[in-house]
This record gives sequence, structure tokens and C-alpha cells, in this order.
Amino acid sequence: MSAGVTSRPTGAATSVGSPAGRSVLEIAGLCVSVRGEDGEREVVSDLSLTLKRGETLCIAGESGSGKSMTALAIMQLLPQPAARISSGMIQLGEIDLATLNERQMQRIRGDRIAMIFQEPMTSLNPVLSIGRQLTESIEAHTDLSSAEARRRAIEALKAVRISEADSRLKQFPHELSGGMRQRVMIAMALALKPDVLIADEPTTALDVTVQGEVLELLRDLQREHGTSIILITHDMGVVAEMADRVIVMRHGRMVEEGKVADIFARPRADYTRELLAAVPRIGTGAGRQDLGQTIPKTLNQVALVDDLHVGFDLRGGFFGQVNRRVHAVEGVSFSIAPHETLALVGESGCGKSTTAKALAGLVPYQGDIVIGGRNLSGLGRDERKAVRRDVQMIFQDPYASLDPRMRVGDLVAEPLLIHGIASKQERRERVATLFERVGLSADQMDLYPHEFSGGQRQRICIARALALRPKLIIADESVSALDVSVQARVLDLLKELQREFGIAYLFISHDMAVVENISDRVAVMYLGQIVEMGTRDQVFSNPRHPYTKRLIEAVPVPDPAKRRPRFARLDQEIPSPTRKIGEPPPKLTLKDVGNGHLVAAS
Amino acid sequence: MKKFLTSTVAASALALMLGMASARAEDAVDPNAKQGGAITVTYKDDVATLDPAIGYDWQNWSMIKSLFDGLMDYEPGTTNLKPDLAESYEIAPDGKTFTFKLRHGVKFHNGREMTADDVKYTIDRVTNPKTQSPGAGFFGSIKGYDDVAAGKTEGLSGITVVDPYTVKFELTRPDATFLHVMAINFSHVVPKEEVEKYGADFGKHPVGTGAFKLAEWTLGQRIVFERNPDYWHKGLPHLDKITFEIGQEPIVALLRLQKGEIDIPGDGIPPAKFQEVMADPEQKARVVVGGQLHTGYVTMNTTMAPFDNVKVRQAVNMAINKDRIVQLINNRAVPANQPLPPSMPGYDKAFKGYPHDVAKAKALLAEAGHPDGFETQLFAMNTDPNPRIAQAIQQDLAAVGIKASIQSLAQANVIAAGGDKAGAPMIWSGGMAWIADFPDPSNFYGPILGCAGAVPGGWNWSWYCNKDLDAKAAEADSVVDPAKAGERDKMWSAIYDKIMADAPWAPVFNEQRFTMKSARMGGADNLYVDPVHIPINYDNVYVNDVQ
Amino acid sequence: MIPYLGRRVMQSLLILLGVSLITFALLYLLPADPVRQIAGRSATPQTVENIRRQLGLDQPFVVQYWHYLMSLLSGDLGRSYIQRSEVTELIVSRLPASLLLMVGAILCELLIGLTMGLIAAVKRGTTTDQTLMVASFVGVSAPQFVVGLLLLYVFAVRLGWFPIGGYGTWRHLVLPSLTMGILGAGWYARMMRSSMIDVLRQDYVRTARAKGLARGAILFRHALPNAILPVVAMIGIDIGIFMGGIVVVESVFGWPGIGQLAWQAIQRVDIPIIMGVTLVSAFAIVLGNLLADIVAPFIDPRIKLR
Amino acid sequence: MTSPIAPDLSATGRLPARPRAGVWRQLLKRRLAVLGLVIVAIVLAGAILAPWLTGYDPNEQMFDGLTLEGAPLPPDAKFWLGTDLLGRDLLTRILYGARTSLIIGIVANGVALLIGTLVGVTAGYFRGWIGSVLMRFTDLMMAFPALLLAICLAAVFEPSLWIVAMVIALVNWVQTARVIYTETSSLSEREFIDAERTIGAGAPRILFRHILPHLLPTIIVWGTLGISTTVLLEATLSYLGIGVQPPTASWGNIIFENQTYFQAAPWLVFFPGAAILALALAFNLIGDALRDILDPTQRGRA
Repeated sequence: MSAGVTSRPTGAATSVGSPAGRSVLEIAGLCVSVRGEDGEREVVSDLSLTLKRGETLCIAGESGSGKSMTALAIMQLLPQPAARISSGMIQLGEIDLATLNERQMQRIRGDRIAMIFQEPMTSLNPVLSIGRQLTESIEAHTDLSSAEARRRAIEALKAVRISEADSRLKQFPHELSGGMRQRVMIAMALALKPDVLIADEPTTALDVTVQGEVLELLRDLQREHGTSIILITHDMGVVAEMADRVIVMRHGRMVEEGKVADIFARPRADYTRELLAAVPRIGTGAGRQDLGQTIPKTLNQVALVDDLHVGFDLRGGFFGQVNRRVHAVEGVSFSIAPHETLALVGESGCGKSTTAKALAGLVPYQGDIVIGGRNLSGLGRDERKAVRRDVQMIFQDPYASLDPRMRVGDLVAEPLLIHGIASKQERRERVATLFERVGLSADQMDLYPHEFSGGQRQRICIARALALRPKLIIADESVSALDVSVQARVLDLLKELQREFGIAYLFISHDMAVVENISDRVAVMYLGQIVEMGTRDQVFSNPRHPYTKRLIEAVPVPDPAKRRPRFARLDQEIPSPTRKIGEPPPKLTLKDVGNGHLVAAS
Repeated sequence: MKKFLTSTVAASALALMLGMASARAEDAVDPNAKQGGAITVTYKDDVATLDPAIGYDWQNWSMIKSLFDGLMDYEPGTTNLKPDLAESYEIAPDGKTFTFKLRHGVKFHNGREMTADDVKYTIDRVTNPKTQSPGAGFFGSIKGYDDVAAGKTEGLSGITVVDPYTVKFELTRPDATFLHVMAINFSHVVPKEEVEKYGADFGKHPVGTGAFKLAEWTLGQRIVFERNPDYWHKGLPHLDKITFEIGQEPIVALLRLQKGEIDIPGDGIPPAKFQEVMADPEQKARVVVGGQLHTGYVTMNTTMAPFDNVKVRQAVNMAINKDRIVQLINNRAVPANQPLPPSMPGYDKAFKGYPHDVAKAKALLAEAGHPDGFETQLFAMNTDPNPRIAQAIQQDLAAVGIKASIQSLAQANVIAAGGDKAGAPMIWSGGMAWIADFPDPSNFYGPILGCAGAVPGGWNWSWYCNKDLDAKAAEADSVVDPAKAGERDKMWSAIYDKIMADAPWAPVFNEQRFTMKSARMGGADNLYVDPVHIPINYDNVYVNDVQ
Repeated sequence: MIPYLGRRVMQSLLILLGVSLITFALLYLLPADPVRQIAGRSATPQTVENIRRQLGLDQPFVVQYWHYLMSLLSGDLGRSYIQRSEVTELIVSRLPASLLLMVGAILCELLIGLTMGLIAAVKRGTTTDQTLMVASFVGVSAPQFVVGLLLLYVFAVRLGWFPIGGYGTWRHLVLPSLTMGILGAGWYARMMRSSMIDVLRQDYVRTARAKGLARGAILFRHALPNAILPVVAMIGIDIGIFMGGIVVVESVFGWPGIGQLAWQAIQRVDIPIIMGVTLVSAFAIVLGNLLADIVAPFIDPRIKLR
Repeated sequence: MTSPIAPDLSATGRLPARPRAGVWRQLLKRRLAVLGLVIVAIVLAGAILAPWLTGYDPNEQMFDGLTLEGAPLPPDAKFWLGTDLLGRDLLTRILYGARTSLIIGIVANGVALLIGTLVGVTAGYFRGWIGSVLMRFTDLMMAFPALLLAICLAAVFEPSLWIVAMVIALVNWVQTARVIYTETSSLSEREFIDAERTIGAGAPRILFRHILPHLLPTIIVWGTLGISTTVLLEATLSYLGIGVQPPTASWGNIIFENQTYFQAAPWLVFFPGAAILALALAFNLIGDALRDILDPTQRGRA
């Protein structure tokens, strides 16, 4: 056993007083099947597990592994009428949940087993106040008066460290930030002190800094209440951080089970090994050659962005005049050299995607964007179109960015067609070459996007971006939606292509580990401005700006032996980039702290 | 002044009467009549106004007659003129001066006594262009009319108030219809002070001298009349109250009548119910049938080819199967062969008209140069049964080779098309058809067959203008002497016979009136088919179920 | 909220201005002459011209419209050509009947439609669901005049449960309301069903179930308020459909509302009344939409009016 | 690669088939849609084959078609659905009336669809002042009570089959425009449209190659549903006496001509009324099924 595990007082958390190790929930031979157009299909097969009191059991796996179905099966919340438990037993104490009817199950849910979901925004009812949603579950399971229920609700909110709990009760979900909402969800789940808490990807939709806070909260609460937790996640970092024991699932079957330290240190199944290998880790970004310490400010830069501003006007007032402005990007400057990968990192709403869109010509901007030595703002329509050939973009969602009604071959050929390159026959040949280059076969050209998997679709997007032989490819969260194993291979492909064609990348991501893996230089964005910029090593090994530090710290380390120290909570919420007209945000100045490592003076 | 013609009231149905009005009017009260009670009458369409100078609709025509009185009136249920607010009148021998002696002690509903000044005010008001009265044209023979109509002056020079109970009218030409004009609604006497008080809203607050006064008017729903206790004609009216319910479909009205909820369906028996009613002896007994001063006809635009050829027009006359059309409307009409309806003085019983003869019609068309017929348009108003009748006519025309397409439009659009010289080749007059304003043959000529109406915006939709006939009409109308009434009627018969020879119209049928009443209604049958009071003569009917 | 209202009122006024302009232009183009209606058949051409001049109908279109607009701004809808009364008075006297009918119809369609939709959504996929949905389609597909005549025949003539038309008591109101409401009920049922099914799929409903709430609480407390929003937005649009339906239904049932007024006015080119009724209807539609928008934030606190 | 890790497997077979593929097949699987199709087929066949299906002329007023008192005849062996008030065979008129209803349904609705799509796409894709102007105009048209507007329009023009169709089109495009507008707006914010822009695609290409194909299901659905609205509106206009001119038969004007007889001769109202209802219902059923099949935003709601 590694020191990391023993350092956590797992067993000592049983303040309820029941003997440690006794099982709370036992699943035996659980099979869940879903009826589809082509008959019934098993999504969970023969799953057995035991959850002990006070323990955190992580179910890990990639999409389609059946982990969420397992959770829903326990709660008897499987989507009706398509999915059903085809066999197996779910034993909560003396009761087999699988045999209960809806009314009996209602008494169990919320009271003895509680559940929190991935997306706190959609999981809370938008039209009911926080207080109403909290008290109703208390009232549903107890005989408490409404005043007492309210007191319990306030207690629960205080327990999840929500300040001014009293007045929060009147608020509605949309008035809270994502992290707040998830805490409300947790408060709701734990208000009745359930035996089991099922958390289905509780932090996936949250920003990484918020994720840290929420995970820590869960851990604290478990210590206090001794609740047993089933934590479902795809993120091996989270697993390492949270789990006592781990179950790895794949295609509805359990691949491996064991103590967290054992799984990470000595994975038995091949799949687990591959999975762990694919996980990007901070500090392993070796293998990239450093481009040198100075940033060459020369004309042969692929792209030069100077004092870029992008804003959106909001209308209001009596005559519908513009009275507020979203300052999405506020004075961003950077340059990208050939062969270079510049990563733009930051949390949601920081303006990194808007920067990308401005560069790709999708939003109007102020400032200068120079591509291959030509300033876009001074160009006519046709010239701009020509310059655009040099900049291509890969989007986050490979399904959404391909027209679902066109054959993928045509999609990849389309850029050539638009720019009048090559004859029909040549185009087809070129497309076939591109397909092979990105690891697809040419005979797949006549299929439609939905006939491919996520990773394949992203390869198609890459092929499409490559078609015009661009100098710069903007990858906007291009691997975030992919499973880790697929992610790893797409990243490899990108690196390969860079080596081969000398393309520069503007790589936009919120995932520090991925960024560390691929980038040459890193720019950290916060509220529309760059707060720190430097080479990968400068930023990762010597982060200077507090926000950068926080971002790096917040990333869960996929190694139970390296669990992080307590994570500092941010006291206030992130300010809004929406401001009244005439009140632009204060401008940060970047200072060179050595070798081109720029840091905003704070 | 020459010798005044004087005469006593004659019983003759057709003669013009002059007269010293007398106690005879009081005598006319039905001895069986019971006093009191209330009845309910329904109408589909809204009552627009109760201002006698303006109201010109089917529904408000007789309502106004019960609220107001004119100098002249007709004996209930007949077309016989009698003095009303006038006690007597004198006509100068040249037929150009009419002097009326007014009845004493006639009071408006507001309590003031009616005098000769009111009569003058009334006629001045009707003819004043500002009043926008649709009836102003009836007074065209009074001296000074043209100046008033042109807006040059406010008051007709031809009306003189001799004393509070005597009023004298001077005309520009002898006018045999003038006494009728004095009996139509437009000349019904209104009190100046009330008109000025309400201004344009006088039509919603009518004050007259009539048998009833307005008690309540809920717009779009209900109008209630109550008995005028001070009515000068002692013993009238019999009813205490009449409630008019507005906005009721005829079919609904009839169903309500069958359930005993109402007394008179103002719009008559709907075609759909007609046979059911007539098949039931009990119900049939409550139906009163009478003639109506109505003719339904098809106009042919005589200025427009091919209808500028008289043979074509005659062919159309022969093509139309009038019996079939009468059948379509459940035999509630009689086929017509001339413009005048049978109950109108001057109707030529000897005239046979054009027979229904398809072969002859085709032959005429061939003679006119249209052996294969031609294409044309037939306009009709878009309310039932007019589109149906138009279709029947269309089929008849098709049988002789005339392909007429139907333009079934809102009333206003058809009228507009008719008033446009190049607007409508043929119009079926139904729904807008000529119901006489007063029972005199001249009423069917002037605006609809004379040159005066053949102007843009006029109502002579056949654009038939025969100067000779205009002169003959003027001649006939100058025969004021009632003794020569028969002669005058013959003159008119000749005019209409000539018109039929020119065939600007194809007369189709004369509608019969079928009024249905509730079982409790009493009074002579002719009160229910009164030629001027439609649907019934409110002043004289009574109910049987009161003490 | 206040600036929002101000802006919306401005927009609404512009819309009403546009409606008045288009209607006025259409009526100007009408190939029927209102003056001939007024002047009557004995009128001489001179009388006709006199009246035309008095009504200002001899003026060019722009001038006529300008005059109309100016008097409109002072709240004057003019006088009816045929009835000679103030159009305002005519409309006001008939408006209560139409409003009553509209309220009755809205009640009918909400009551029938929402209930049907709710049941269908809860029982989706079952025979009940299918039956209800076919019924809703029949409602949507049935012409109002046919429905009206049918109801009249069955319930008034044959069964005698309700009066055969007229106005006054609640019994008079039932059949016309039902006739007007059946169309809307069909739409609402469909809308409610799809909205409800959508809502029942939402994560927060799953959360509510996960909390162990009873079925009723989930349905009525969690799902219904969310599902009702599109329906509320629909009520605003609905008023437009009502305004059209009123012409037919009022004529079938002899209901003394503005629909009958409009229909008679159209028959006789009584331009001031047609203008008045159109403007009042447009106003009702605009107001309905505005109200629906104002109500929305009370149902869904996420919606902010600005 | 021999990695045991979830390979980039093609998910063929698991995902729903290409949306447009087999619309017919899917349509035929739905009982209600089949019912709708059958009704439409019957009406269509009746309209086309009318001259062969009946021995009568629709406009022929037969002497033996009325009683001597002028009453219409109830259904019997000679006149299957009875005769109307002019002594014409009702069945024949209903069959020919189907032509009117279908022509108006298709023409008026087609034109309305065209206008609505043009306005909606233009406003939704280009936004800016042109979008504002178009949508404000659409709002304006929404504020008109449709029937009143149609009545006014019908009064302005001399009614004929085509004019009635145009009037209905002018009134009915508004809803389509709104729906297409919303859909175009959200489509043009979809990532794949952004992706098209980044490869340099111009507005015509994006509109015709990428946006219109996506609007097609909506257009088809609204087109189908719109037919029922159109058929109903035509019937209502005819019912008010301002529709298609007599003697051309239309279901609405058959009822208009005969409505007062609904007690004495209920067949005169019942049969054409049922025909209107059935046709509108049929198109609604088909449209609804198509919406389920084609409209991705609505998918799965059924």
C-alpha cells in the first residue's frame, strides 16, 4: 500500500459507529438491457460489486462502458420503457431493490440512496427556488414541519459551505455559478444522510478549479457523515484523487477491480494498462523539442495577433439601444511561428474560443491579425478568401462541425472545390490520400458523418483542415470531447502532421495536462486577457501568475501516490466580462520576467 | 291661386286621394283588438339607425314608421294613401302647389307639440347635403332643391310655413307622386331641438310623433319600443312593448318561433324551413301570404356589346326559365314578365312578355350575329339565395350558347360594378332588388330605367336611356288630378311595355311575402303583409293573450 | 422591466401603425364605392360628389390616411358611414360579448387541451395517447363553421340542452365557446403533450425522481410549470386566430360581438368600422403577445425582460 | 494497431439510419400516417377520376334533382349523396370540389411556403438590417387577424380560383417564415456552418448546399401541415361567400350554399363537412408523422 492511501483516514470516517468494512450495497450478476431498433442489447453484463460503509468506490470507464447505466439501475431510474434490468440483484441492506415497485422505491430514493448528476445546471429545476427543491425532498421523507425542513435545508447548505445559506434559499439555479449549483445538488443529496451517494461524473461539466473544490467537498462530507460513495468518472485523475477501490468497466463488463493503489501501480488487465497509458499527465510533456529561449519577432511568423479586441453589444433600455458590452477578448497579442504549437488555456468564458474565431474570420474584431505577413483588415474580399486558406480550424465537436447531410468525401473535397483547386478527378485522389494520411481508408469516403465514431470524425475534420495545406491550424478544444484513449491517438496524429508538414497550431484547451503534452508555448487567458505567456517549461515549471498556479494545481494527478494537498478555495466568483458601455475593464500589462516569459502585473 | 281641388276620402284602392282627414282614421281601429302585451321580433342584421332621414334598410324601415309620422300615410295593410299628420290637403290645379293643414295637438315624444315649422325643418334637413340622406332625391321636385343640393343655400324656397298648422309646398313641375313622397320615411317629421341635441347620433336617440317611442337600445343586441301613451291616434297602438332582438339567424329565429319564444321572425321563413312549415297545418295556419312591390330582374348593359343589340337582350329574356327559378326558391314568387309587380298600379295584365323559348332565343342570337353564343359575366350579390339563382340563370343562358361566368360579390362591389359603364354586362338584382319606396308606377322608372340613373354611380345598371320615354314619364307624372289616375296608369303601362320591347331587363320573378307569426298574434291578415310596413304593421297588430 | 416595457410599447405602436396603413391601403383599393352606399339609389351625381367631398374621400390617399391617423391619435376612430354612429361606441358596445366569448373559448381550450395533453404525455405510447392525439387532430382539422353547425344541431336542436343561439346567459355561451375552443384545444393538447414529454426527459425530473418524490409532485410541481411556458406563449398568438374565428362563430351563433360588426361592415364597405375592428384586433393580438411575454418571467425565473 | 483499447470502431448499424433514407418506409410503418395517406389517395383519385366516377356534370341542375317544391333530394340509388339546392348531384360536386380544394391546398400553400422560406432564410442568415426589416414585417403580418386580412384581400380582387389561392398564400406565409427564420438562425450558429466559413465557403454555397438541405424536412413538414390550414381557410372563405366563384364546386361553398338546410337536408352539410375534415385530418396526420421522421428537433417526441 502506498503512503498516499494510508494517509487518508478511510476507515476512521465511520462516525456512525458501524463496523468498518460491512457492506452497504451489494450488486450481484446485474444485467441491464436496452431495446433498440434492432432488438435488445445488453449494456451492462453480469456486474457484481460490493460497497462497504464509508468507502468510495470509483467506477471508471470510457463512453459506452455502461457505468452510468449501472448507477441508474441501482436507483431504478433507467430510461423507460427502453431499458430494463434483465437479471441480477441489487441488495441494499436487506432489500433487493430490483424487486421493488415504484412506490416502494420512492421511499428509498433520496432517503437511503441519493444521487448527483453530471450537469448541475440541467439537474436543478430552473423554475423552482433552491429552497423549494431542498425542502421538498426533506418533506417527502420525514414528518418535519416546513419550518423545521427549512432549518434542515439551511444546515445542509452550510454543510456544503455555501455562505449566507438563509438568503440563498430564495435564489433560483440560474443565479448561481456552476460550482455553487453542484454544491446545492450535493446538499440536496446529503440532507437526509443517505447510506449511499451515487455521483455520476459530478465534476465533468465544471471548470478545473471548481472541480478541485467540489471533489474536496465530497471527501470532507464523506469523512463527516460516513456515507458510502459510488463515484462514476472517466477521468483517471479524479479516480486517483478520490477512490478507495476502483472498478474498471468496458463495454458493459467489469474489466478489473481492486484497490486504487493496486490498479494504478499494478494494472492487471491490458485495457486498464492502455487506459492509464493514454492519460495525459503534467510533467511528462517531454519528447517535444524546445524551440529556444527567445521568441523570434520576425516577419516569417505564421500569424501575428496584435491588440485583438472582440466585443458583443447587448441591447436594452427604452429604445433598445446598446447599453452593455461583453468584453470577450480585450487586447490579446501573440504570434505563432512555423512548426510551433501555441496553446491558449483558460477556463470557460475566458475568451480563448473567441480569439480563435476572430483568427478564423468568424467574428468581427478590432486590432490586427497578420497571417503570413498580410494584415487581414486591409484586404478585399477575394484576397481575404485567399489568405483564409492559410488558416484552418478544427472544432470541439467533430459531429457538430461536419454537415451531417453530406458524404465525408465531399466534405473533405469541399475546400478544394471552393478554392478552385484541382479537377474533379484530382480532387478525389487528393481526398483519398488525405484519408489515408489521417488513418482512414479511402473507401470510407462515400459514408456519412454519423457512420463514424467520434475519433474517426475528428480525423475527417483534420483531413478537411489539411486539404488546403494551411500554415496554421486552430484546434479549438479539438480533443476534449474524446475518450482518453482516442484523445491520445488524435494528439499523436496532430504531432505527426506537424512534423511532416511544418504546420503551426493554435491549440485551445482547458485541459492543462493535454496542453503540457502538445504545446511549445503557452498563453494563459483570464477574463479576455492574457495573464501569462511563455514556453511550456516556463509556464509549467515556473508559473508566476497566481491564476496559472491555481490552474495547474487544480488538475487531479492520475496517481494515487501523488494526491494533492488541500486545494484552496476561491472566495469570490469569477467576475463577469459584461460591462456597461464606457466602462471597459482595466488593461493588464505584461512584464517580461526573463527569456520572454511574460506575466501580468497583478 | 286658382280653385283648389278638394275631395273627400275615397275608398278606391288605386285612386289618389285628397282629403279632409276625418274620424275615419279612428274608426279604422280593429274593434276586436286587445290592449296591452308585448311581442318579440327578431332580425339577423344590425339596425343601423332610426333616423328617418337616413334609415333605408329592410329592418329599420317599418321601425321608423312606428316611431315617426309623416304628413301622409297609407291605410293599414293597403297601398291607399291617407292623410296622417296632415288633417287635410289641397292641390292646386296645375299640380305644382300642395298645401297641408296639420292636425292639432300632435306631440313629439319629448312633449312638445308638432307644428308646421317642424315639417319645413324636416324636409330642409333631408335635402341638406350635410345630412347625407339617401332619400334626398325624392324631394327633387320642390322649388329650390337644386340650390340646396348644390350647397348654395340651406332651406328649400318652395316650402312656406303659412301658419303653425299650415304648410305649403311649391313644386317646379307637376308631381303626381308628391303625396307618396310625403308618406315615405324621409319626410317623417323630426323635432329640431332633439336633432340638434344629438347631432349625428340622432339615429340612436330618435324622437318622433309615432305610436311607439324608443325605450332601450343595446347596440347589436336589442331594441325595445314602448307604447306612446300620448299618441294622437286614439286607441293605437295596441301593444305596450315591442322587443327587437338583433343578430339572430333566420333559421334560429324560426326555431325559436316554433318553441314560442318569439312572435315574428323579421327575416321571414328561411327557405330551409319553408316546406316543413307549410307541411304542418298548424304552422301553415300562422303563415300569411301577400304580394310585395318587388321585382327581381337581370339587367343587361345596353351600352356594352353584345347587349347593345336588342335581339340579344330579347334572346336572354327568352332563355331564362323563370318557372324553374321560382321552384328553386320554393315557389315563393311568381314569374314576372314586366318591370312592375302585379300589385302595382299600372301593371299591364294583358302583357304576355317573352315566353321561355330556347329555340327562338337561339334564332335571335343567330340573327344578332352570335350563332354560337358568346361569353359574358353575370354579377350577383353573395348572399343566399342569390348565387344559386345566378347559377340557375347561368345554366339557362348556357342552353342557348351564352357562357356567363358568375361574379358573386359583396353587395357594395356589385353596386359599384353596376354604376360603372364598363363594369358589369349582366347583373342579377336579387338582394339589392327593387322594392318600391312607395306604391306608384313611377317609382320603378326614374333611377333604374330612366336617363337620370344612367350615369356613373347611378342605379340604372342597364344604362338604358330613352329620351322619348323620359318625356312620356314626365308627362305621366304631371297628371296630378286623381280623377285621371286610371289614365295615368295607362300611360305608365305603355311606358313599361315599350321598355320591354327594348328589353334592357329580363324580369324574373316577383317575390311573395310569407310572414309567420306566433299563435297569439291577432289582427287582420293584411296587417302581416302590409305593403309598406315590413314585416308587419306594428301600430295595428295586437296579441290575444291579454285581458 | 420599465425600459423593456417602454420598448415593447413602442414596437407595438409601430406594428399598429403598419397594420393601419396596410388596411387603409387595401380599403382604398377596394373596387366598391362607400359613397354610393350612403347616397342611396335616388341620389343625383351631385349629391354623391357632395358626400364624397364631405367625407374627404375625394382627397389623395396620403391625405386621407394622414387625416385618419391624426384623428386616431386623438382616440377617434371616426363615424360609421352607414350607421352614422361613433365607431368607438359601436365597438365598445360589442366588445364585451366578444371578450366573453374569447374568455369562454380560452377556458375551453385550456381545460380540454391541457388535460388531454397531460394525460397523453403521461401515457405516451399507449392507446389512450393515440386516441387523444387523433382526437386533437380532428379538433385541429375541423372547420369552425362545421363544428358550430354540428354542435348547434346536436345540442341545441336535437337535445335542447342549450339555446339555439343568442346572447345573455352562460347557457348561451357554452356552444360558441366550445366551437371556438375545439380548434385551440387540439393545438394545446399537442403542444402540451410534446412540451411535457420533453420536460419529463429533463435531468431535473430525473433529479426529482432520485429525491424520491411522488409521481404527482413530480408531474405538477416540477414538470408542469416548465411545460406550460410554450403554451403561455401560444395564448398570445392564439388571440389572432380567435379574432378570425370570431367572424365565423359569431355569425353561426348570432353572437353580438365585433365579428358580426366587421362582417356586416365589410359587406357594405363601411370603412371606418373595418378599420376600427382591424385595429382593435391587432391591438388585442399585440397586447396578448406582450402579456404572454410579461407573464413568462413569473413562470420561468430565468427569463429576464430587458 | 493491436491495442485492446476501444478502437475507433465504426458504429455503423448502431446509429439511426440516414435521416432521409426510407422516409416512405418509416411513414408506412405508422398506422395513422397510413390512414392519412389513404385518405389523401382517395381524395386525389376522386379529384382526378371524377369524370369517370360519376355520370353527372357537376354544374348540371337536373330537373329531377329537386322536388316539385324545390327541395333537394336525400341520398338514394340515383343520387348517392343526394342533390343540392339547385338539383345537382352532391357526390359529383364533392368530387369536383376536391379538385378545387387540392389545387388551392397545393398552389396556395406552395406559394406561401416559397415566400415564407425566402423571407425566413434571408432574415435568418443575413440578419442585419435586412433581417430586421423582414422580421418586423413578419411581426406586422402576425398582428393581422388572418381571416380578416383574407376577407379584405378577397374583397379587393375579383375572386377566382387563382386569386383565392394567392390571397391565402399572402396570409399564410407568416408562420412558415417564422419557423424557417428560427431554424435558419440556429443552423447558422451551428458549428458546421462555422466550419464552412473557415474553409472559405461563400453565402450562396452555405445557403444552398448546407442550410437548405437541413431546412428541407421542416419545409416538407410545414408544407404538409400547411395544406390542411389552406384547405380550411379556403373552405371558410367560401363559407363566407367570398371564395371560389360559383358554379365551380368547392367544399366550402357547397356548405355555404346549403348551410341553412342543415336541418332539413343535413347531408348537404354533413358530406362536404366530413370531406373537409377528412382531408385536413389526413394532411395533419401525414405532416405529424413526417415531423417525427424528419424534424430532428422534434425527433422522439412522439
